[in-house]
Amino acid sequence: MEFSFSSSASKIVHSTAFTSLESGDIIMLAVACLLIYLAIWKKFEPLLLLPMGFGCLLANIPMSMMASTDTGGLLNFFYQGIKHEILPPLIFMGVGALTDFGPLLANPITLLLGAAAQIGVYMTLIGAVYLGFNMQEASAIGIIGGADGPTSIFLASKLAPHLLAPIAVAAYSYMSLVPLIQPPIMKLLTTEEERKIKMEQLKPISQTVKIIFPVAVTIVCCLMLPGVTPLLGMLMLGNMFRESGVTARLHETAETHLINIVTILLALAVGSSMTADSFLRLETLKIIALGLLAFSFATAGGVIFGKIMCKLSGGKINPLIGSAGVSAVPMAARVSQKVGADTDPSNFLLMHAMGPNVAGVIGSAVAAGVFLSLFGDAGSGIDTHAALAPIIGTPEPGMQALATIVEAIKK
Amino acid sequence: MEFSFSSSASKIVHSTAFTSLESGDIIMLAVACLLIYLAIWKKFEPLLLLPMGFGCLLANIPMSMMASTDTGGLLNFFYQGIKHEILPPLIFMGVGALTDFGPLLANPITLLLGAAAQIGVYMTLIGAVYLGFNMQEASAIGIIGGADGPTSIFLASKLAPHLLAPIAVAAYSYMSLVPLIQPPIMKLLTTEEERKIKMEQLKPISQTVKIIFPVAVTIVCCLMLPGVTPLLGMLMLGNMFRESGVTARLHETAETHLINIVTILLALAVGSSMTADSFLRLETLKIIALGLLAFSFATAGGVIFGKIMCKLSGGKINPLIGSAGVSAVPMAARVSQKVGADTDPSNFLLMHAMGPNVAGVIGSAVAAGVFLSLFGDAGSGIDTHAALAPIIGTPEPGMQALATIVEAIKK
Amino acid sequence: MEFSFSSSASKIVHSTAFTSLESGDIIMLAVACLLIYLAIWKKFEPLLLLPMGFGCLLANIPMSMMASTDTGGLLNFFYQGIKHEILPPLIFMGVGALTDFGPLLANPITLLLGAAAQIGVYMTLIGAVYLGFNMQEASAIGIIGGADGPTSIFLASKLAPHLLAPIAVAAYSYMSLVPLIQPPIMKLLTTEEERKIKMEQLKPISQTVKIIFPVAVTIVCCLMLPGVTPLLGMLMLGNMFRESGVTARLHETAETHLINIVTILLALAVGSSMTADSFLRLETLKIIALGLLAFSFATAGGVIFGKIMCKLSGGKINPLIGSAGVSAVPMAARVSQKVGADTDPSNFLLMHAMGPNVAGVIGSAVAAGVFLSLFGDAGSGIDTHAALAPIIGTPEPGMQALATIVEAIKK
Amino acid sequence: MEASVSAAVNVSILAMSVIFTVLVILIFTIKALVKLIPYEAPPPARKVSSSRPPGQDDQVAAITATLAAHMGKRPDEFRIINIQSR
Amino acid sequence: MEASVSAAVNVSILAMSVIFTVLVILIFTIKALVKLIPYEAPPPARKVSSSRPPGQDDQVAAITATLAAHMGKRPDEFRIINIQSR
Amino acid sequence: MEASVSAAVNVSILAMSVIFTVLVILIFTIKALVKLIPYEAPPPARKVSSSRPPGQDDQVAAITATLAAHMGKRPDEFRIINIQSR
Ligand code: NA
Ligand code: NA
Ligand code: NA
Repeated sequence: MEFSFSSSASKIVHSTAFTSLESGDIIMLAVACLLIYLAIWKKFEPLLLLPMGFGCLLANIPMSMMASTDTGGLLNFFYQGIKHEILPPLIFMGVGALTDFGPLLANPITLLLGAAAQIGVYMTLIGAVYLGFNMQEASAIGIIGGADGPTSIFLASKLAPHLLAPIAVAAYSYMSLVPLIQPPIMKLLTTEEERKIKMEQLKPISQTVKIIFPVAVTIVCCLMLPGVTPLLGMLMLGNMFRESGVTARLHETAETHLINIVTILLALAVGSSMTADSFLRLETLKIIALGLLAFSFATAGGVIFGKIMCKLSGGKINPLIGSAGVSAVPMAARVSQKVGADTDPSNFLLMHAMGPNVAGVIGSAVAAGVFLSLFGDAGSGIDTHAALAPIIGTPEPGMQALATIVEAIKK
Repeated sequence: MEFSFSSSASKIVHSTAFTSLESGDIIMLAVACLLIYLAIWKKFEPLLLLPMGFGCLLANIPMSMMASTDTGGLLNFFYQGIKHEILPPLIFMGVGALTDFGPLLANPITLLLGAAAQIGVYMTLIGAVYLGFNMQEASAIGIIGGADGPTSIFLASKLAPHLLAPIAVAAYSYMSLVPLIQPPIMKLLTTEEERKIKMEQLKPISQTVKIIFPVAVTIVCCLMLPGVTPLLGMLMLGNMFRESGVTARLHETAETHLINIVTILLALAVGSSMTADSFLRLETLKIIALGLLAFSFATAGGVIFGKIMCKLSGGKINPLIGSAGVSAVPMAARVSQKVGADTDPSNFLLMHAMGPNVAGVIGSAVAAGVFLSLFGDAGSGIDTHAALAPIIGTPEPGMQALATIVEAIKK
Repeated sequence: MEFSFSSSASKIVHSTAFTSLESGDIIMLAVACLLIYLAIWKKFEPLLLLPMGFGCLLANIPMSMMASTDTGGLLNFFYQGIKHEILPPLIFMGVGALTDFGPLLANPITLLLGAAAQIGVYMTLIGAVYLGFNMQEASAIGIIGGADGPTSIFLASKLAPHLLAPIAVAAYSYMSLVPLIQPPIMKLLTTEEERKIKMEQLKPISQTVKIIFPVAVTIVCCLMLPGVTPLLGMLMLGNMFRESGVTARLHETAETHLINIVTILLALAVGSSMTADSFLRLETLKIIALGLLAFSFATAGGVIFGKIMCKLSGGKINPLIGSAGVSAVPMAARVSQKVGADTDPSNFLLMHAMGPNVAGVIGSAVAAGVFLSLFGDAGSGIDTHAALAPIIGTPEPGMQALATIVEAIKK
Repeated sequence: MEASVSAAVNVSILAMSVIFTVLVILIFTIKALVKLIPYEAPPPARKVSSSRPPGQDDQVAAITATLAAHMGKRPDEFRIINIQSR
Repeated sequence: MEASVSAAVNVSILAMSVIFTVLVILIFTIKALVKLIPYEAPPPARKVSSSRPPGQDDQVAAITATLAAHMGKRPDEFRIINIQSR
Repeated sequence: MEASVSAAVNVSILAMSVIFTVLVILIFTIKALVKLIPYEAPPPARKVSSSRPPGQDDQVAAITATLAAHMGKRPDEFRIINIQSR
């Protein structure tokens, strides 16, 4: 090798990213900065959007080998955790460790509000199919209306991995916008009398019930929808750590450092999939529009079902808690509280809204399970080899060499 | 693809786990609930049995892809950490960080009690061979008597991976039963006079000795039994973090969040190997019976050797501390204390029993090392490829295709 | 299999490490003890040298399968994290979370001191080439002068993996010796008047600037030197977690348990590469000598450039802060403070020296980026397969079998 | 296009039915649980989500002891209720 | 040998130039940033790098309350400035 | 069967011998160590297993300072011995 001054200088100049910087990269760098801006100054789900935006920034520096598709690159390694559906269930374990299902247990009927809010998922599914997405893609887009980041990422990586980036961005962005999107819809669909309804205090729940609940959910829901077991089972395991009272160590780790580590890896990996190729397409705009539709319909679905339950219960249920059924814990519950308090400052709906709020998490997971039953291939184990191929390489070169020999023998 | 209402409905019905739920699965779900019950309400090693039971629950939901053998499934990924013997050494690092070898250093002769308690391992080995297990299997079963979860899992995954599930369950269950199993045996084998013996206060130990000790153990034991280096070496590294006084950060992480994370992964993975196929067999019952035998003989071995040492020392050693030689830190030491105090409330044996107690950890590791020297194949590196095959797939399909071509050429 | 007493005994004796203990192993065990001694009693970067020394200890017990080259062994798994350049960037994320770039932002001109100190890198590069190393090796050796462990490990694993062990040892050892190496050089090159210069108080910096800074560094530096993105980008991400004010959870994890876990894995893996084969060679001595050269020249370069800046600024800059440009945060800054206070006890240089100190981290990363631009192959993705081959095995055995068939057909 | 939209509508109706079915079963499970195991006054010592309670005890003890020692009062004359560490 | 040493010298000169170029660009970037966004009195509540502030608040509150309760003074008569937890 | 049981007995005797051998060597190693490096009054500042000692120091300082400030006594008139954080 020669290292003359001029040849070296030319090598350095050619190895700068400027030489291969394209307009798409520049736009994506701007998108990354926008995400970081929204995370920090607008407080849009900063724990996810900040590292996601930074991952996008790194991935779009040409020749940095940081895109999720750059085999052997750092973020490609983290991305395997999404591709193989390892990271979202671990996040859900932490979410379970952080979640108190008490209000739901005190008022189990609110599970129906968590079900009703899933209507947003299906309105979006229909819209997505209408806009030309196939059924798998439409399912992954629809689940944005479930307002659960890990569920969306889990389903997208399984049914439509090429749409992961816009789906994740839409899911987390709209989740942050819940306080803006929901109130007008809630006010439009309810009367002032309804909003003023005060609910009875929740009855206390035995600790034993709280401990048995995660096992019961796992058995009931996962037996019916086995595809969602990684997600729902780990959610319930985390909750078990919390409620059992005998695993304080594991509970503390699951809800702090473990979920934090996994969040960093997951968000960087999602960000690294936001390359110009995969993100700057018409589909992204469609997905972002459909995501807004999904959230609006989910809110409306929850509120309308809340009105029905209000009627049926003889006015005991304030329909405002229905909007919390979208999940987005605990923001959506706070929105219910705030809209209620706007009408009557002495009305405290927060704890009542926590029931449908955590029900929404279960509801979306169940919705994801239905999609997996319909469109997921049961023998997904077979996919693993292909999925790992980018890391471990394929045996093809050797194969081809041998094939050449075989050819030679033929002659 | 068609998505008519009836075909979709039929698809969903067929994808529920009910369609392939067999009686074995139901029994295993009940076993899982039993483990969870024992963990929470009977406080049987809850940090391990709770996630282990939950892993068993998830693994036995048909079509959930959560069994350790489901390639590409979530718990299959965690299971690789057992198969490749990564997780047990990391747990042992945390155990080392949590262990104070001071009492052992103050009274090194108690190491012999940790050796004597290993007799349980060998009585069980002989029993297991008598019941028809081969030597490798019998070794893995015998080590249950060592009363060390990670050591049992490490050895089982190396010598008899198909028996991992019952061995792990037996090891942790009996460890929890130490306060029930040991006292009658201890009282049977000792006289009241012996139980009343008060021991001299332990002499203080220089911090320098505490720092050098882990290095000395590593060099002495691992040179003689190199197979046990991953386990014993990491135990000693963790202890080094603790005693060195210059690595407080690493010590804190090793004894808290790192061991917690690894415990979650390990216990889930062990639980996921408890499928009907591997667990509902006659062998499991034999192993559970042999495990009880192992613990009882280990306790007896320790106490009897304690009596010998009592004689030889002219009555300075209370034989009750011998039972602590089974390890099961710190429970077995507390049992010694309690049985001693039952006879004479002014007799404090706890710190004296901590010596044989931690000696038992080293003793079992050494016993495992002997088994590895005898039955482990030195060239275990070769196994790695086969072991990873379930994740990365085998090149066979392509191979076979080529072989077909070759066949074709032949003709 | 026979298990007669004598054959078993002979098997055990032959499986002890003594049978294959060679003089090289013994020397390496002594080296390991030396590193542990330096870590604990001399406080040489104990967080790294203690586990590194312990890793070396484990790796050099024959037949323990703990060397970095023992496929399927525990430390070989950790070593993959170095080989694939995953661990150093994660450490750098933690470093970023721990670093306050405020003093640098208050006095950005001190970045030049961080640049000037890199002269040590290049004097060493020239020296290394003169001693017969090739350009890639010389680059990896030279970066020792950058006084950044993770950067050295990152570059060595990329350009000269066979020299990783001595380079890592030299980097961390000399970093610890900064308080011994630097002061005589600093005093030699400065006059008493210069050392007495008092610097103006640093002006405060807007939090917004602190937040934008990591993004700016990433875009500016990584676009020019894309090879260094994993390192510099992750450093800046960690700093973003710190400064953004909205990701306190991630910041806490990154700067405590995550960096601690990664440090344990990294240091053990580096230690496991210190085998007799790779370490007991003339090159190691050369590297250790060159490392000392590197640190001395880096110090001198910083101080001399400090003198120039002192002149140009009309005596406003104390040249002693130049030596802090080697990085080794925060030790080198403390040395500047101490040497300054030795001359005039009322002179407080610490905060002023923190500017060049953190600039040195960026400077070394940039220097590494230049080397990667010159000598790193852009298509390093292709290497991944070869790199993973030791774990996953090669398909060659099957291939060869088939080739044999092909041979047979030929005839 | 129209065919696929109608398929989507079919899927949606079906899926919403499944979701309601599953969650209704869950509601009845919960109701049964709550009925079978009614709430009783909880064991006062069980504070589930508290992290590192031993440290807390030690801290309370240390502060109490210091105050007591310094002011010449008996420790049981006053009480530190809670130092919540998270 | 000599050829490679001269190559090394070439590489060194070049690399130092690149380093200075990159860092000078960075200096100007920083100067521009600092000029564009001047320092203002910071929002007093934002303590960026403090870990677990809630715990701290609780501890301060608990200690304050204990002292106040014990000595019969109002809590706002004295103040615990800081319990730095790391 | 019988052959394998007798093999198991052989293995057991052998293994117990090895275990005792190894541990006896370890005992003598420890005894030598303890004899070579006798116990001395430990350096009082070195509290090995305490996690985050700086935090502790700060906490002790803060509590001490508060007490002192509030009661108008000098901080060195009293001493907080220990706040064990684990
Ligand atoms: Na939801
Ligand atoms: Na034991
Ligand atoms: Na540097």
